[in-house]
Amino acid sequence: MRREIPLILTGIVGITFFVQFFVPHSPMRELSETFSDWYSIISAFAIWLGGLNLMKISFEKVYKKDKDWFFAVTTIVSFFLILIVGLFFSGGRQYLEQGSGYDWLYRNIYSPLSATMFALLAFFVASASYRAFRARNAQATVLLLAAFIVMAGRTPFGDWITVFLPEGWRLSNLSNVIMNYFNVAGQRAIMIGIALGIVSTSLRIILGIERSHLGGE
Amino acid sequence: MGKKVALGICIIIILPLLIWLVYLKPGPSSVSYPPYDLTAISTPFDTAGSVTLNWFCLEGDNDSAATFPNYNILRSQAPEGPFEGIGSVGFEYPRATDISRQYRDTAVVAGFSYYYKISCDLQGETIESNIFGPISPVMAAEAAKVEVPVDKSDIMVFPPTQLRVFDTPNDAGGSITLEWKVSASDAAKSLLFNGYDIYRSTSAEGPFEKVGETTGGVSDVDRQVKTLRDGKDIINGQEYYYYVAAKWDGQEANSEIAGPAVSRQQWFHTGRGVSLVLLGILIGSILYFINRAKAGKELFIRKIAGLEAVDEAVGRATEMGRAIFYVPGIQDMNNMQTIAGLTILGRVAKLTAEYETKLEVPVSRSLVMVAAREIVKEAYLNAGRPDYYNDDIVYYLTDDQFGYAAGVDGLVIRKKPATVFYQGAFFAESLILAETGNSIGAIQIAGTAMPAQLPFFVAACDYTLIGEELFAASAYLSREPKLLGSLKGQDLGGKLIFLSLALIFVIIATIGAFSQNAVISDTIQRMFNVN
Amino acid sequence: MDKFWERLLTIDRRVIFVVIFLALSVPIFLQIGLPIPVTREVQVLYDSLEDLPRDSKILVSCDFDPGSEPELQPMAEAAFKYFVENDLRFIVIGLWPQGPIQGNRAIEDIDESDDEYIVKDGDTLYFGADLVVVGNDTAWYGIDFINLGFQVGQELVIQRMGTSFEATFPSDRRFGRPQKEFPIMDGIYRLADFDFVFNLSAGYPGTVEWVQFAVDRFHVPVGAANTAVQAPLAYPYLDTGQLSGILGGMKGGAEFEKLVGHQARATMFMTSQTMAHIFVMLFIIVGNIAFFATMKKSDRRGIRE
Amino acid sequence: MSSEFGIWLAAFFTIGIASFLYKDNPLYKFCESVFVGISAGYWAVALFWENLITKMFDGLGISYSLGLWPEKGALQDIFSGVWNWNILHVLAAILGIMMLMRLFPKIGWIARWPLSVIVGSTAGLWMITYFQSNFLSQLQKTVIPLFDIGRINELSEIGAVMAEQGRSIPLDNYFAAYLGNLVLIFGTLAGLVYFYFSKEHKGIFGRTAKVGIYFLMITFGASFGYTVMSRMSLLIGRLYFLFSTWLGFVN
Repeated sequence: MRREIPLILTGIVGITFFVQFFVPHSPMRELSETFSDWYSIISAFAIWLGGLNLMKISFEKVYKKDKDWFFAVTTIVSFFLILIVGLFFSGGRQYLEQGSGYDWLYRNIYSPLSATMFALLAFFVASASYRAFRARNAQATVLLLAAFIVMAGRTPFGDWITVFLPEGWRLSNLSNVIMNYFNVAGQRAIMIGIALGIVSTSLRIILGIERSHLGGE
Repeated sequence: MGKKVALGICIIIILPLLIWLVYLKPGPSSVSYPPYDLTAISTPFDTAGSVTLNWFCLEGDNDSAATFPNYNILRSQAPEGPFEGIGSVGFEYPRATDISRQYRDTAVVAGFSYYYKISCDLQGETIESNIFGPISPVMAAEAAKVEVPVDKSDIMVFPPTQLRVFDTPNDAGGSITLEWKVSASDAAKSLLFNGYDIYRSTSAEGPFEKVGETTGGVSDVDRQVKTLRDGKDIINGQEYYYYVAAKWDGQEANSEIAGPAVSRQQWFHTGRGVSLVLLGILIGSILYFINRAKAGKELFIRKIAGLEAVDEAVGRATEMGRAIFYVPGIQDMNNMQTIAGLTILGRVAKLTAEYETKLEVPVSRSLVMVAAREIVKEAYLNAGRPDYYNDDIVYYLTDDQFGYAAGVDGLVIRKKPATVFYQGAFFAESLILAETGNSIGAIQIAGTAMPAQLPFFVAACDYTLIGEELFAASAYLSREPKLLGSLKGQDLGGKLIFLSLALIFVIIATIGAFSQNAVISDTIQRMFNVN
Repeated sequence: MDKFWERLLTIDRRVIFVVIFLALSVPIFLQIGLPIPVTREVQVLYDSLEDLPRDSKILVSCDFDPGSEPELQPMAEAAFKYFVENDLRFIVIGLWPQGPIQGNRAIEDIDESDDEYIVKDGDTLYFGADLVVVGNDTAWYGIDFINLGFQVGQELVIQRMGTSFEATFPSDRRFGRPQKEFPIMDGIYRLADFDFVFNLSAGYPGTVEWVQFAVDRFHVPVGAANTAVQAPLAYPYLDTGQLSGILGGMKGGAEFEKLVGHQARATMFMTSQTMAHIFVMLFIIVGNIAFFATMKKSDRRGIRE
Repeated sequence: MSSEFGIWLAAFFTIGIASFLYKDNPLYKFCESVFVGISAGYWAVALFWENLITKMFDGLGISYSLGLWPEKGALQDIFSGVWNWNILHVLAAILGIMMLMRLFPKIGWIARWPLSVIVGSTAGLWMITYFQSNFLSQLQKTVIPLFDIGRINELSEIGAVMAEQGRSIPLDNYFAAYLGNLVLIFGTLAGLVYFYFSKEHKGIFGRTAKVGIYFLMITFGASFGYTVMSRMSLLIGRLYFLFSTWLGFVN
């Protein structure tokens, strides 16, 4: 029960999607449509699970008077704030509409928080540039040089410092060449590797050779 | 042995591919592109009655318009002739840049039927068009309200021609594909052109009902063809007839009725044969090598530079008397990278146990903590130092991305480890971690398959296992048959095939290019088309 | 001298934070017009859009969140302006839950009517939200554009659209009505019925998935607007023709704004962006000089092949 | 300076998060905990309306029965004797609820059932799509002639046009014609050789792998540059919000 049914389910669903690709005839199409819908619905529950789990952990923190229990309270409050506003006070199905409470929370709380969180990375990139990125060997040197050409070439700065070169032969053109040829060649090698890796992992999962996703036991 | 197998596989795949090539069917390119594609209509709004002809210009007309000979217009009252010349037009009519040419025949009598064709003497060769007819001019009830402009294509609508309808290939039924040569009014990019209406019926006599509409423009520039898939309530097995109407400023011009077409389901997607063959080989070789590995056969894997450095790095920490930090990424146990990272942790833990060096593993997922403890414990046991192990080696910080980064940051600064490992799935926190490790002068060995983070690790760490090297390292260390076999299968069934096919076909394509033979490279490209 | 380099190396990183803050802030106040040469990948996207006949239907998939707003929002706005001006119809969806709301915001921001009442056909009054005005052109909700919201399921959503669009996105977001009540949805039964897909992507699911499913399985051309992090990974798809153009990061956005003739935020930020790059390069150079100047003394075994 | 409360709130949260740069502090922790709560709630609401309502309630026909939705669903169809695949959504809902059982450690194992559907779908789909898009398509554009004859022939035409404007042919065009294909073919193959683990890196093979690693380094360099570009843009966006939308210094 604990292992066999999940393995069989994985196999059936995986093989359906595989066969459906080569066989358009029914019932392959209907089956794959149904499984797609299932996927959507189950993922929705999975994400709800994430939210509920967060609440569970936060309540435990408050209950145990963990040292950061106050912040657990703010998490709980903000979760329920947007949940209640979004479900009951934002016009139902039209909850995304401009002017709804949900939209207001999105604009003024969620959006700045999420955007600033990512903006912090700019500072970390700057400090890592200064303190960590070293031309420690030939490979790293090539990497940094390519990065320089791209960074300079993608802004007018690159053309200013190579103004002595004829037009069309400056850094911006060099960065085009790097992006469109060298970068493509390297990315392609990586992509092919990833593709093969995914094929073999998927194959192992479908055939039940790989079971790590089912957890231990 | 490996070489022979590989060679065998190569031959096995190339043969069916070549056979495939022979049977390669062209796509649903049913509409030919004869010269001219002549159409004629009774001129709208002409109270005197006249016929307007439209045809697509010949190759070379647009390019070398000035030296291009005139088109001769021939007319007859019977399809078999005799045809007599009634006039000629040059490249500039109605506009030199158009892809079609027009002629208005005013010397006609309303009610009579006429047949037309076009001919042109191009470099000593006479190229004739199809014969169009019968067409009888009708006297319009009222003249156009607006002044008739010079551009004749702007006052009338030409019908779409050569409509073909057929079952959409390689689908699960429920759709019929229509293909037609675009109306001349559309081809002239007239601003008043309003697209096409699609009419359908279950019998050739009608009644026809409108089932859809589409914009102007072509789907295939070379053939001047528009393609549309009608998928509105089509029943498999039922016969359908269609016509297409071109809409232009309130007027409509209908194509001829085409059909019947019957929608059917197909059992095999013929465009995906090459995929099936190549994928089959890959799958076959992966399974083959997994079985071989299970049977205990030794599978060779090359040295991986990053792994060699592990011993050295542990040794250095021992010399300096400082700790080793091991960071397994911020993903959970369901991520292959985390699993690969933990395999490497096993190796590191074994070494630290042997050298009696302090090891610390801060993690960000509780499941990873459990798994990591297991692995470290086992490694200490195998090294014969179970006494040295305690659960505090592996500890949980927090699930939160930046929270975890800040936590590791603080630990690294306080404890100043001699060596830091980053093995697993990393995101934006990678550079924060690598920077801190660098600032205390630790040797850093990273490994991840996250493409966006690899550059930062390469620039900031001493060694980096790049992408697949991480998985290869884990297979190498764990000696697990499923991992080893997959790695081997990918190498021989995937990369080697890619390499050899690429080498062979690049040579063929180059020969094709230098011999100016477009068919060769075209065929190669079509062979690997993704459908 | 060595002391100097050592001091430089061990500088508090908050100093660097302040420097980068200033380097990026000051140019915001200076409005310098910088030359923006258009790269091939952006031109390809623009040309593919130009080739679309009037009334073509474009599926706009907003797969990003506020975290990538500074890069992708200007592209969304420029694209929507272009669509309205060129009589192209667009259907907004999202594979990220934040996407449709970002789409709404872009539409709202390009609207010049300020939600005032508009007089049309002599006497009819319309409220601004249903009508978007850009210059002399207008677009109506439900006829020229629509927002169908978000659907969970990553690439499976695209796969599902391939066989039935209506089953995947059954209702609209402004009125909460079945999508087939809106004229814009006429003739859209499956993904292949769209003339173009414009994908604004910040990660997974995003451009890679659109290429794999929409292009390779259902043969709809896809143009991508990517964050700069994503862009290099998408270039191989451009070379193979699987992608009809890439807008990469703010630079790509600025080029696109230039092509469609609405120079807005992305163009404006290019000065700051240039400064940022100059400073990052300076940091790397100075950091490396300091590192190698002090290296001989330390026990740091830095150089290795 | 903005007079809107919302903008001030947004500015407060912006600065709160940014205070992390000085050091980890309670204000940051507060903002972060709000972020965690809000974003989890955001997803929950979006999924409720977009997924639960449309797929389950509308799709099954429950909304129709309640008069909340104009279209019939699977239940109505089934009762009138027409097969509707959507009825199977009920099974999906059961699987979904099994997913939630993870919250209770004792019966948490049942969550493997829905998980296996998720994993199976991705495995089946990815196996093919990655092979097609990342292997076959890339192979297709790697088997190209060593030189782009068409582009080489074009060069003189471009040259003539450029000469009229008093400019020289750009590097891009030269490169595309003479070296582009070579770089694409050789770079890809060399990169693959580096990732080939079944043979020792010696001799020609080893040297090719060496070239391959440098191709990868250039690729990483490009990625590096673009990532820096991306991160900086995000900060610029935030600064613009502070200086323009909030403080009104710039318009």
